[in-house]
Amino acid sequence: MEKILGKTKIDDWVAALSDHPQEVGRGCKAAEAATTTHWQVSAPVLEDGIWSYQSGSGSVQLEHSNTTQPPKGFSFPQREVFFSFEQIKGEPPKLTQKLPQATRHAVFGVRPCDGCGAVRMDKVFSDHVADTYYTARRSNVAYVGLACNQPQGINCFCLSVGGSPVSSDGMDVLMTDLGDRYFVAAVTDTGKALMAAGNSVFSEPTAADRKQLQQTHAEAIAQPQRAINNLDAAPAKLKASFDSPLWEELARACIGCGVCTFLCPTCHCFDINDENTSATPIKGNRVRTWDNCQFPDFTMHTSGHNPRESLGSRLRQRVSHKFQYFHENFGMPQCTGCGRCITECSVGIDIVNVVNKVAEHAG
Amino acid sequence: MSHSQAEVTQAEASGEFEPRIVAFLCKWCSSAGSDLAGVSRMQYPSNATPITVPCSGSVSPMYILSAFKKGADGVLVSGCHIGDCHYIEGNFLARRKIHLVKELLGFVGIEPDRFRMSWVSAAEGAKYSNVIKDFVEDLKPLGPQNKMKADRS
Amino acid sequence: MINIQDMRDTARGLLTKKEVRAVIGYRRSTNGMLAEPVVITDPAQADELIWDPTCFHNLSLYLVEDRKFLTHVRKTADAPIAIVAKGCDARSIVVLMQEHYFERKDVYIIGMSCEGSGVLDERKLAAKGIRATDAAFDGDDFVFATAQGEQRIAAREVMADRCLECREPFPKEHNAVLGENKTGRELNAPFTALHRFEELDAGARWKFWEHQFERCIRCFACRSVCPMCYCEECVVDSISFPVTGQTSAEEKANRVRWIERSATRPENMTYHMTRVLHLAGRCIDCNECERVCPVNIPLRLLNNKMEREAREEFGYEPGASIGGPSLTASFLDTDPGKFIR
Amino acid sequence: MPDNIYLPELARIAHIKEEISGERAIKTYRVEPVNGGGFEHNCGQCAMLSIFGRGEMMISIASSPLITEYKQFSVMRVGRVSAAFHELDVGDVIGIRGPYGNSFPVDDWRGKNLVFIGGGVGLAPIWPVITTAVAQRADFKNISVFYGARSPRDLMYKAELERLRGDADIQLSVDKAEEGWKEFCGFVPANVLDKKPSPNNTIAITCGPPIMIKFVIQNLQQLGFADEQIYTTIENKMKCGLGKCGRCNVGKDYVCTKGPVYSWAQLKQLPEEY
Amino acid sequence: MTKKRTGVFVCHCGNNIAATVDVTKVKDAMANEEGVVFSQDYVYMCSDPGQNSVIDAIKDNNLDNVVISCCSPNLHEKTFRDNAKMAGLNSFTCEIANIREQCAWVHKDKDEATAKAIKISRSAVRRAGRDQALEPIAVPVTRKALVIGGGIAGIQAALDIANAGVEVILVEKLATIGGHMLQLSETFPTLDCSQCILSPKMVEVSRHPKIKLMTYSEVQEVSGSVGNFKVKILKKPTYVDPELCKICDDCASVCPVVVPNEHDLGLTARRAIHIPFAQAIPASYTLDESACLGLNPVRCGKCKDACDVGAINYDMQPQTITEEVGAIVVATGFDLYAQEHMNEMGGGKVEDVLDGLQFERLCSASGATKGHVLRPSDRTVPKEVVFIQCVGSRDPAQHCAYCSKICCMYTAKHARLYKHHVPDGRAYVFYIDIRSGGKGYEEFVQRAMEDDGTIYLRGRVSKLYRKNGKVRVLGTDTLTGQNVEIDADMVVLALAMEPSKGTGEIAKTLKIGRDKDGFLAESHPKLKPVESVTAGIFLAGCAQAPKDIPETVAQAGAAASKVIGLLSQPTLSHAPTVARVRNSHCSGCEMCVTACPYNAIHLEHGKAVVNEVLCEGCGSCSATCLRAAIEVKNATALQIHEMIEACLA
Ligand SMILES: Cc1cc2nc3c(=O)[nH]c(=O)nc-3n(C[C@H](O)[C@H](O)[C@H](O)COP(=O)(O)OP(=O)(O)OC[C@H]3O[C@@H](n4cnc5c(N)ncnc54)[C@H](O)[C@@H]3O)c2cc1C
Ligand SMILES: Cc1cc2nc3c(=O)[nH]c(=O)nc-3n(C[C@H](O)[C@H](O)[C@H](O)COP(=O)(O)OP(=O)(O)OC[C@H]3O[C@@H](n4cnc5c(N)ncnc54)[C@H](O)[C@@H]3O)c2cc1C
Ligand code: SF4
Ligand code: SF4
Ligand code: SF4
Ligand code: SF4
Ligand code: SF4
Ligand code: SF4
Repeated sequence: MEKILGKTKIDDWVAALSDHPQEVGRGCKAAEAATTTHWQVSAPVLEDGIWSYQSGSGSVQLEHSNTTQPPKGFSFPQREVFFSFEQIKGEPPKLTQKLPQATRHAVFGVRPCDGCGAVRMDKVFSDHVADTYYTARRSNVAYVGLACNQPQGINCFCLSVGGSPVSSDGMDVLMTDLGDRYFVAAVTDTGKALMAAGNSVFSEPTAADRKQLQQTHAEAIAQPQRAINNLDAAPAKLKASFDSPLWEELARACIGCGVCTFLCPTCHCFDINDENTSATPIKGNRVRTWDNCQFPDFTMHTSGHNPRESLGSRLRQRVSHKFQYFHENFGMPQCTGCGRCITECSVGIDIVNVVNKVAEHAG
Repeated sequence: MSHSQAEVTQAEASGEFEPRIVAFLCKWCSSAGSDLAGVSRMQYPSNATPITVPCSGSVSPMYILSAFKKGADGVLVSGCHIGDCHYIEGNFLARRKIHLVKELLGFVGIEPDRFRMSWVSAAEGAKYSNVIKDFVEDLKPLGPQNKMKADRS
Repeated sequence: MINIQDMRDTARGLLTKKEVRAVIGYRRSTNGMLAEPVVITDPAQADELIWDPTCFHNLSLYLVEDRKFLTHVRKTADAPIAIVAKGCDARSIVVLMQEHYFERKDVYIIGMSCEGSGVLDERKLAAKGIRATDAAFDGDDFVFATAQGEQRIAAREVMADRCLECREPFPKEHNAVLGENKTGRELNAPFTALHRFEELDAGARWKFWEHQFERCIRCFACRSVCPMCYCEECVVDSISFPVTGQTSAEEKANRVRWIERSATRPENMTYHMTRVLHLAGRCIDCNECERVCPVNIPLRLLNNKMEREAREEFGYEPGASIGGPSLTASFLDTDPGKFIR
Repeated sequence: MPDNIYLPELARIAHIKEEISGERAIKTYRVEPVNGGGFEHNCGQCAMLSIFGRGEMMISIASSPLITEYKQFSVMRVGRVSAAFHELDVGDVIGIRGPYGNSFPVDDWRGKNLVFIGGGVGLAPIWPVITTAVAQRADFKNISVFYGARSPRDLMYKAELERLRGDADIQLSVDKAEEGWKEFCGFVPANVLDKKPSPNNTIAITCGPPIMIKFVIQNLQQLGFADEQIYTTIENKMKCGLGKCGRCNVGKDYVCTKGPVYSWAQLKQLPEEY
Repeated sequence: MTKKRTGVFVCHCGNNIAATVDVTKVKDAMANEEGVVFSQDYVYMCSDPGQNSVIDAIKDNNLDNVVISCCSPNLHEKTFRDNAKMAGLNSFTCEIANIREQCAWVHKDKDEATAKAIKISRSAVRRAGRDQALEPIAVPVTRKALVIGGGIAGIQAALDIANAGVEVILVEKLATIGGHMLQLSETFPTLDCSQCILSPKMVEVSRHPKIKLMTYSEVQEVSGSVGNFKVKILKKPTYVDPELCKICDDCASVCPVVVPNEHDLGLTARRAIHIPFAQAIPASYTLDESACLGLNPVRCGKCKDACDVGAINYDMQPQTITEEVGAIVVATGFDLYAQEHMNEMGGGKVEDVLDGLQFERLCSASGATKGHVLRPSDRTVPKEVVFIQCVGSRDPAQHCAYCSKICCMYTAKHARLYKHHVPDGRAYVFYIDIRSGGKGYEEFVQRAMEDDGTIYLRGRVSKLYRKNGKVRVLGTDTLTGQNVEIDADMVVLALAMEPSKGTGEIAKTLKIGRDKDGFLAESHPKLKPVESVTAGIFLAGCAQAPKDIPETVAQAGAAASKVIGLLSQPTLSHAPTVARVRNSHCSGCEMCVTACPYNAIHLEHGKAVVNEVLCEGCGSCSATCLRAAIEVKNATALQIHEMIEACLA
């Protein structure tokens, strides 16, 4: 399904989505309960000096540079309660599952790198066994993407990692800015349903529209970006460089803050902890929270032994995970080239530079 | 569970908001002062649960923050009068530290009346009972403290 | 005006003569125009060093890292380590020495005077819509290279707030110093933002902080970047903790959990309140914490609040003397006590 | 796999035995499902054990898959959850989810000699293999067990080992001699070198502290064992056990799904991140 | 969450607790707490059967720690800790939940009090669950005592201690010992001569081989703790060598300076160089530097010239002497509340209005008038004398809230002494009521009324002023309801007693508390009346509260026996609840070192190290350390954390 949406009409579409309960979802059980819920529309808003996804304003303006935080939190929130427990003295514990409340989110303005991020997250959370909580949320999230006519910042490099500024990977709908209007293309069935809900606000694309679309995409792809020199060789080069002293050198300035990973659209590491609310009877929740391979205790054994003790080994983990391990497991790099980890790193650790340097060094 | 019943009735019976106060009392003056209030049978509201610590100087700001985080509606730190500290100068150190805590709490917008420090000597049973009475009175209009209280649902 | 070459020469000289074992300084990053911290050990690398308005990092953090590393490998240093330090950075080195983190002889401070200006606030520049590829000092101006050519902007328009309020843009504690001493120049009154904020009533203040505390994602970048947050184990969180051969099962099992890992408002708030209380009298307003916060939490307001209390109520200036007692480990008979009933 | 991969089942502590006391105490627990649930496992697999309010930890299942009524775990008291475990009483209810990880290819080893080399609490992960092999004694040729600890007091499963003596060759050792100790004195790898098990048609299975494993492998190689004949397990910090939480990886492998059992031939291929 | 085995014992305290706290409910609630395996209530936990039940329950239930919910730990913590010990537990694993003073006695609503008692008990359970077994720390003892104040209290304490063979340093700030008793003429209830009974004791002090007497001296600094105090004593220069002084008075007779004599409360005068009174101990003159024209032959130098034996030395310097002692008795006595405070009584400005001590001096054979009662203004025999009681006492609104206890008695004494001196005179006593508890006291007062014909008027004096050479006293007789107006020749005010000047400073120096009236605070009003709040420091005499001589002497003896008992032990046990450093966390920042009031911490190899003998366990270090690297045992952050939780659950 491909349509044209006048820029002024975007709010009408949003209103239609918010008003019309839709039966969609990817066959998840929660979807049944969700039949009467409306779409909650989120879109980037500039507040406190940063772009972040926010919902409920009713008005969507897609003039953002990419958000500081990727949209991964919609399906993988920073905090997820698995279940609550209660144990009265002398009795067995009682567990109560806390499955996510099915709110359906239509996330507008998702950039192609983050769409690709969703693809990678889906892989992780469905590989081996499906993650109960991720699946439940993911089936209720739809991404309405926006192609990048221009790179979002000086650190974009999606082209280098097999993506494209106009990629529809991971999107349900992809919109392209054609000046006064958007070219809107459904990518999935959910996308079609989303567009169907807005039915009357769209118009049919003309041949000229299509031509402009093609031209816009072509121009977008032609925009210069930062470059990873040889992506295909990266896994092997990284593998060969595992013991390289270069890692420590490259990580010398790293402060181990983990901003790079918390903001990464594909970082998925987490911790599980019991948060107690009462000591007698013992009550609390088992909670999943984001964790971070750049934190020093991430892999520390109880004995104090730490397989990744140094900053270098942790930088190596992050970069190798993105460019080698993930590739070995899923046949694609995990990094989607959004450039956040470069832009937000307070000390200038630059993944593009790191991969290139390591590759260069490996010869 | 019988043990929580009593706590429930307290709030329910009056129907009024009953603030929950954690009172850190130094062992030598304020705890002794509250003992004296007891010996003198001075009546005061039961909202404050005392925790006896060696000295007001041993009250780490963490204790205060933690009490609020665990849902205290008010926190009291009480020690010996300046110059009377059993440990010579523990309360001087406390005064400085607690000043900072108090300022900070107010700064972020927590009602200043939720946190209190007092000097109550071993001889000031009446003062202790008044401190608690006043504190409870001041807290009542504020209602429950939810700003810092951990919500772990 | 500081001549970059002087700094490079100083560094080179120190390394050549083996007076220091390394120099911590700035070099150009691969991320646009920004500077990045670098540790050089080879005199030949001295030419990589730069000095420009993007040298905002407080490098004393790397003195801490260095000291941690040495402890970890159980080595003692054979020579001091040199560090490029602005006025604020030098104050943080003083605090570290005051807390015996290392001794004066362990560091060689190459002081850099901020002279008439200070460093850039990237966010202010971005707000002006300027995308620069290079930045340089020039008197009271910053000069940026952009795609549209050279852009000259009065430094005070894009300077970091803390620099605008800095009373000591000259590193008092130093071994060598570059640039003129222009101590005492204040472009703005100190605590400008703080004063403005304090005019709000408690309700408005709470609304503001409630929003901010809700936004924190607890990446702890603010803590990681702070040279004063050098604790082996942070009391409010166990993201890092010192498990050693002697750490008993008891100790591991009984670690107090003041906060949970969940980035919810009360947990975040407890973290931030603790952080700022722990930095009272120690924070020297390098504002690195606020700079690195990916979601722009205004941490400087909190820090400044404590700083002003320390200054006005206790007559205490953080980073003023290596020998003096720490703020919260000392007291005066005249400390305020009116708030006590 | 259950619907909710993170939701433990309830299990009751049926029996507790104190193996070793002191600072690094070890206790062995027999755990029975509470509601008739439970799961089957293979030798070498692990399970996530919960104490609600304290957290979860990954522990090897130390009982043979042939035993279906209960599962056995030996837990060393080292930290938050394990310390809480040591305070449990019989009848207390815990949480359990699993089984996780791969397993020893015991079926491939039928008709072969088995040499087990364990140190300290490292006997637990290989104990199911030992007991299974002994239970199916006829399927295997020589079975020998090298086991050592710091002192006689630090040896676990002492009585059980004695009972195996007829079926298996039991070689015990302690690091430091003590009065009355009649067996080998010295480190486990040295004991192996001393007794010289033959590599012919033999599989060596080792588990213990990393440093011990390192020397055991060196010594086995010296005795002529090929990389494919040596098996071990590795332990990395785990939170989910399901290949998602992202911390137990060794290179591309998440130990919780691809491990913990590796032949030395496989392990050599992986970067040293354990 | 601990799986230690805790036992809880909830006391009814007869009805003291049970009347307001539902004890059974508390017991049941505690039984539900994690870790509690035994919970019981009993009518009197501190009774023999109560204590036995604790011991038995510990043994029978294999308890690891116990919580007694009862009265203040000040009362029975020791009792129950001893019980725990008897049952084989470590005494430090026993905690007291104070549900009486801090709960039952201060609340009326049973539900509320019960809920609070539960919280208090629960938090004690949490604390106990994490208590470490601790053994007291043995500290060697310095067998020497310090007595501060040389009044009858100090003299008696010093003699008692010294007679037990323990060395004593007696420090007196004035030039002679003796205190106020030296100023009294005859003493109630027997009317024997004060100096006659005091002087022999003073001489004994000066001759006692075990007593080192330091007059004209003050304690400046005290550090250390029980068993091992270090004191710095400042000895002010008297400019006269007591060894050489012959008390010939040659110096004083040439001294040109005349100042009021404080010993006679200004009723007489003395010279700048003087002896406070003839039988002063030490028997030596003292040069009052503040009155002297200048310690310089150029300015005066007359006395030095006059002294044949060369006892006068203008170059004498103040000396600071450091002594180590194991125990201290504080006997710094009282002062009279100043007349200036009493505006309604003329504020000290009306002539012939005297305070009690001045009257003592008037009656004293060694006093201003050589024992003749003459009024100061015109040296005539007063025929009408009004004695006013409770001046400044029992007046919480304006003056002292407390009763000075002895004024009734000494006023009766004064009236009688007056009548003995001036049999035809008339003595009136204004009183609020008569407090004459004490052996033979009531009879003494009766005699004043009946035998000596003193006119007792019940009522207050509202005003007095000078009129026609007399003092007009306006008052009311509340028994008749009539206003009374007396034109008296002399008025004697029974002024309140207050702690002697400098008591505040000495309390600070010694780190001991004071009560609301400024008297030194005893550790417990009933059970530890001579102990101060600081271990090893004891109280005697009027420094603790107004009292008469027999009581003072008794208390001095009691303090002495405490000191002797303390110092007879080879070692003292120091509370083991001291700070402990977690090396892994300590960064060596020295903040704790600066904060510790006892200088108990130093750094070794970059880590803090606590001197356990000096550490008092105040926790200042732990609250100051940013890294939780130092904690006080059994008052750890984890314990407080869990207690907070318990209070809010
Ligand atoms: C495959 C495998 C098999 C194993 N088999 C055995 C075995 O058979 N027997 C055996 O004894 N051991 C075994 N282990 C080791 C065992 O898993 C660890 O000893 C155990 O996890 C220690 O848990 P703990 O809670 O006691 O330790 P801790 O280190 O105290 O804590 C463990 C976890 O609790 C959380 N935690 C603790 N404190 C905090 C805090 N303050 N804040 C937030 N989170 C906190 C952390 O997330 C931490 O990861 C095995 C390990 C693996 C990987
Ligand atoms: C008018 C009057 C009449 C009385 N009549 C009687 C009577 O008849 N019978 C009776 O039993 N009682 C009588 N008393 C009470 C009696 O005087 C007291 O009980 C007694 O004097 C108390 O002795 P003391 O040692 O405690 O104090 P004081 O006599 O006050 O002695 C304290 C001593 O300590 C010294 N001192 C103070 N501070 C310091 C310091 N910082 N360092 C060193 N030294 C210091 C003082 O100089 C003084 O020598 C009378 C009291 C008054 C006021
Ligand atoms: S690379 Fe940068 S953002 Fe990532 S942990 Fe290191 S310093 Fe932080
Ligand atoms: S304030 Fe900012 S830098 Fe600090 S933890 Fe929160 S999000 Fe991270
Ligand atoms: S916040 Fe406090 S405890 Fe945490 S690292 Fe900083 S100074 Fe240390
Ligand atoms: S708290 Fe922030 S401003 Fe203060 S010293 Fe640390 S990083 Fe710098
Ligand atoms: S304050 Fe804490 S970190 Fe600093 S020296 Fe003392 S114990 Fe160590
Ligand atoms: S508890 Fe700490 S501060 Fe207090 S006396 Fe002991 S060492 Fe000193």
